[in-house]
Amino acid sequence: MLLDDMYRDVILDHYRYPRGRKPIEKKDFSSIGHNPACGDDITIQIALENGNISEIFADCKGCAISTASGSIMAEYIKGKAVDEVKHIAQNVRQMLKGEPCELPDDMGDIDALEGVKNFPVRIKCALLAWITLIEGIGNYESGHADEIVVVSTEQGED
Amino acid sequence: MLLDDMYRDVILDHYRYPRGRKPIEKKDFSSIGHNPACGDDITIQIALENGNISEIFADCKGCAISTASGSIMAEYIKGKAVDEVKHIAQNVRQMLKGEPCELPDDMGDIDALEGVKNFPVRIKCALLAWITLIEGIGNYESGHADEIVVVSTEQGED
Amino acid sequence: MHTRPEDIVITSDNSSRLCARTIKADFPVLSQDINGHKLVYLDNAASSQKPQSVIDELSRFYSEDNANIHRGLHTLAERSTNAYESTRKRVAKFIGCQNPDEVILNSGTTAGINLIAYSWGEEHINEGDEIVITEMEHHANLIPWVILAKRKKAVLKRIPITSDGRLNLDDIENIITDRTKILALSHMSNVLGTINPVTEIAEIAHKHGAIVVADGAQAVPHMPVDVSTLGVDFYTFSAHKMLGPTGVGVLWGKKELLDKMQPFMTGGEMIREVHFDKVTWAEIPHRFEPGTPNIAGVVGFAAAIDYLENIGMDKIRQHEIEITRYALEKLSKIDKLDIQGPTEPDIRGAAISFTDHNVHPHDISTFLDSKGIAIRAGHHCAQPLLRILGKVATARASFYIYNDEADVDALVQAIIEMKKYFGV
Amino acid sequence: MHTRPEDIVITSDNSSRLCARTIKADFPVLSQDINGHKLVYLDNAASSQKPQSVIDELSRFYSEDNANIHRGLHTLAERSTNAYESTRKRVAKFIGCQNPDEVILNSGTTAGINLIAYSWGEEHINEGDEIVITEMEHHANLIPWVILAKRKKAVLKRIPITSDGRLNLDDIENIITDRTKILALSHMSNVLGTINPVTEIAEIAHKHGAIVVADGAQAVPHMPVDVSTLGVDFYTFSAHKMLGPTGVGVLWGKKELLDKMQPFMTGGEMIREVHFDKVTWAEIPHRFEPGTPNIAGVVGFAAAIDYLENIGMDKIRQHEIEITRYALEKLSKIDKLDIQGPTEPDIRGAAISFTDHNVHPHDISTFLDSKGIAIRAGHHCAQPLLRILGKVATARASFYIYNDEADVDALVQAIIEMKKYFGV
Ligand SMILES: Cc1ncc(COP(=O)(O)O)c(C=O)c1O
Ligand SMILES: Cc1ncc(COP(=O)(O)O)c(C=O)c1O
Repeated sequence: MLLDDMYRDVILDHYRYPRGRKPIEKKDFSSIGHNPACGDDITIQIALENGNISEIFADCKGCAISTASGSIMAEYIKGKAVDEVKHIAQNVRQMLKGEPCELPDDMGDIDALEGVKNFPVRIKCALLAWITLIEGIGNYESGHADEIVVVSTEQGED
Repeated sequence: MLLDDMYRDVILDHYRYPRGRKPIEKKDFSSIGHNPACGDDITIQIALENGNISEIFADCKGCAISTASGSIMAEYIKGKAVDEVKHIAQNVRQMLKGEPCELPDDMGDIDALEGVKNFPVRIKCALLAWITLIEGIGNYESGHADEIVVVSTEQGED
Repeated sequence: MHTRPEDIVITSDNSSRLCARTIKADFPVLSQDINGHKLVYLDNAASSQKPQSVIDELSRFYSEDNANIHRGLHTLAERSTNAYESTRKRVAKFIGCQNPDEVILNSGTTAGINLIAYSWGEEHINEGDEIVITEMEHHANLIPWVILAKRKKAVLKRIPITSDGRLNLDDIENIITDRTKILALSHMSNVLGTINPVTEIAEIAHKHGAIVVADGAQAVPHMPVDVSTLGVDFYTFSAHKMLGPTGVGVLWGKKELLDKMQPFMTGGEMIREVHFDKVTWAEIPHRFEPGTPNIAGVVGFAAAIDYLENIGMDKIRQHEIEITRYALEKLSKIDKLDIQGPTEPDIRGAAISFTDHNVHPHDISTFLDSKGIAIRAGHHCAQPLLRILGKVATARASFYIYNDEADVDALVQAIIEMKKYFGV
Repeated sequence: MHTRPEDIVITSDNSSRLCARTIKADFPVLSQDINGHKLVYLDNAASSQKPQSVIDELSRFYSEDNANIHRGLHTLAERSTNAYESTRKRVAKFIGCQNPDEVILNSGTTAGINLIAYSWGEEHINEGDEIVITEMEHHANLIPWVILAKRKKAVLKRIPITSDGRLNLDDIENIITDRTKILALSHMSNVLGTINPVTEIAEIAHKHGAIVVADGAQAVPHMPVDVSTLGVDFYTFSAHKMLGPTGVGVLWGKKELLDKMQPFMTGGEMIREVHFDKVTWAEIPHRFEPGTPNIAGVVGFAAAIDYLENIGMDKIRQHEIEITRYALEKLSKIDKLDIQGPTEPDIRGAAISFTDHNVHPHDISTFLDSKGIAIRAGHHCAQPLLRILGKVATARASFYIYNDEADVDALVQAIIEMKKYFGV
């Protein structure tokens, strides 16, 4: 087992210094994710400007992997168009689940999450932030932006 | 396994030509025994004269062992005092269950039942007639002679 | 792996036949003498024997991978979980089920039927509803329904049997009605051997909006079963009757139904979130698998399925048709011996119940055992059926992949000697 | 038999100590390397490993005696039945029970508690009645009562815990009242290690006419348990946590209570007489053992009890007190590490939950696994307790007979390295 393959330097750096932890003033939508098996929790708040993500708050309470995954997500999606972000999030999910996926050349730190695939029991941890984001965007798009979405990695993501 | 040790000639003889099958005119008490695990059934009817068993009808529907056991019983107890018979029946029960017992020197064909002890799963078969007799006498003694007693070798005799 | 492909050879004369003798060599229990005779094991409907590969897999698991499953993050826990979950997929494939989540692993057929009776039954059965069973059910697929009917003041109706032990469907349209909520029937009878036309009857039940529960305890071990085409809603069977370990069973159910069902037994591993005043359940199949399951047994079960699939279920069925034909032919020639169930091997399995006009089944069994032949005698957990047959007990010889014509010959020979022995 | 008496040697310096190293050699799984390190198995509260003697007994049974039990008249059926029933007697003796009929063999602790909740609970719990549990229950001894209370509109009350993880009995006379019908509590907590004063609390419950159900899943494997003096009415445990096979459990209950209880699951082997409209039940224990049980597992369980008794439960308890003392001492010296449960080894078992101020339990577990150390991380099927402790998860190291001080040292060393690795 290559521990360092999962806990890459990039991951540990995000874990120690998580991005996106500064509360934001106004939010356009938010969602809350929860993984009952681990007890991990994430709260995401997002502000938009012209269809782009202008500000993001991503507060993850959990293990190194879920924390780093939330931090990588916060860093990566800031400034990007909601449509694009949705597409990417869906593909990250597929990547983590070992399904076919298309990811942009410039993946930022996302590719550091790939090592998690070798630790099947930890994939859920990495998934949480991205699923919560997908659910949040979905709800925003269908006009339920102010509802809090509780997603669970147990539900269909097992 | 010594098959012949259980199916002794005496046993097979009683099985082929069971005694006590002639219906009796008047009965002083009767009882019916049933072994649900095997489906074996026995009906006993007894007529008394001066405290002695004057006539007995013992109709056993079952395997060779239960049939022979009923036949041996019918033959042996005829003419004996009820008290004595009760005592003997109790001791046959103990003998079959491998418990300490005292049996008369003159056991008639009863000792042929001893081989059954080596076939634990068949002990129930040999027991049925004797338990049914004990129950019948017990009920007669307590004044319930005309009630039909249904005993079961499953009940506490397992 | 003990079962090498070449172990399962085909005889030269007929490529569809198994070589029972070669198969026998894979089952250590069969190599022993009983009462001075080579063991002839004909009690397969009660429980089958296990090939070395299954025994070895149990030892291997306990010696290399053993740990509790799920939630464990260490290597052994991960290996155990993977082995357990991969058996689920293996079972799903074996019975033609596309979605392994529909496969609930439990302790046996009995547990599966009780689960349906409690969980589905409790919610859907009301006073006056009808539950339809057949006259040939094993107690496992009978008593849970008797109890449910009583608890709910529902009506228990039954499909009668013909004199040759098939279901009598003449009156079926009066038996299954719009009030029928459940039809529960065995796929193959453990007493009569009869293979019931499950698909045909299920269609009638579905037309009336009932659900259909099939007891596959005797069918899955002996013939190809495909739940995707069988037309039932729930299907149950036991590993121990199909070369697998004891204490393992399967309940297959349609996802649409399972998804809506409340759990039956509760405890660890089947929950999402637990509070003192409120519990939410995990998704299927976990919702129905509380507590630590029979992990090693489940893992060993996969080796049993491997063994069966290596031979091929079609071939097994063919083998049993042949041996049943041979046995029925030979047994029917014995004087004063009555045989129960259908006489045509293609509508029945290899469990053959018989009675002698004079010798009681228990004496038959004891005598045969003295010749090393293991059969079962009794009511076979089907008292109501035996009452209908007018018997308190029958003797039953039931055959499997390792039995051959020589075993039938030994049985027939011993029965003839037995008649002489008891001389009645 | 693999366990020779000389395997269980005593060290020269202290005759009350086990030689864990010699014992280790009896457990094949422990001789392997995990991720390049010798396996240190500290997940015993989840499931124990199995000695060679248990593995061999399973193989032997399947290779020599395997058949379905009860009602069988042939040699293998008789051998199986005897082996199965003699385990029942073995278990009875092991827990100080005089009458083996009070021992119900089932699939595990979870099955036992559900049986009581359904069978006894269904009949005796009414609206407004009270069911008392504790805050430290495993989901297995919690959810069945939550559900029962909900179904019956009964009130679920709980005994709180102190800050060091013991039961707080200050208010007990207000918690257990004349309305209390059931008190259900764990004998030993799987999270805190706490050994609860079962006898003392049971006495209070009995005074109020309640029955007492104790969950012995963590106690029986680790200390002498005598149900004849413990003062409870029902007691449950699992074989897999005490060197035995998976899929086997025990429910002990007082005959007076069991005799009057209706069966829970129904099917074969638990009946006296079956009609389509009426069923009468077999005597205990068979009434509560429907269908084909985990025969081989039960037989293997006897070998596990032999192994434990060869060592002696008193000695095992003593060994675990020593190792717990050592582990608590060493772990408590580690900076920023919180340990749950009582600090005195004599009122607790060897399951030690801990959390690091910075590293999440899942990361602790993954890291330790990379050093060959198997611990568990998560909510340990005790979510309500963890919520009370203010944790979403803990790491848990749990020790058994084959663990020694060297294993503690390895754990401590690895935790120190872990802190460096995550550098938070
Ligand atoms: C205290 C306690 N109770 C009950 C259980 C449930 O046991 P099982 O999963 O064997 O049914 C466990 C183990 O997981 C336990 O630790
Ligand atoms: C037709 C049928 N149904 C159900 C069962 C019960 O199976 P188990 O005892 O494995 O639960 C059996 C076997 O005994 C059977 O033959």
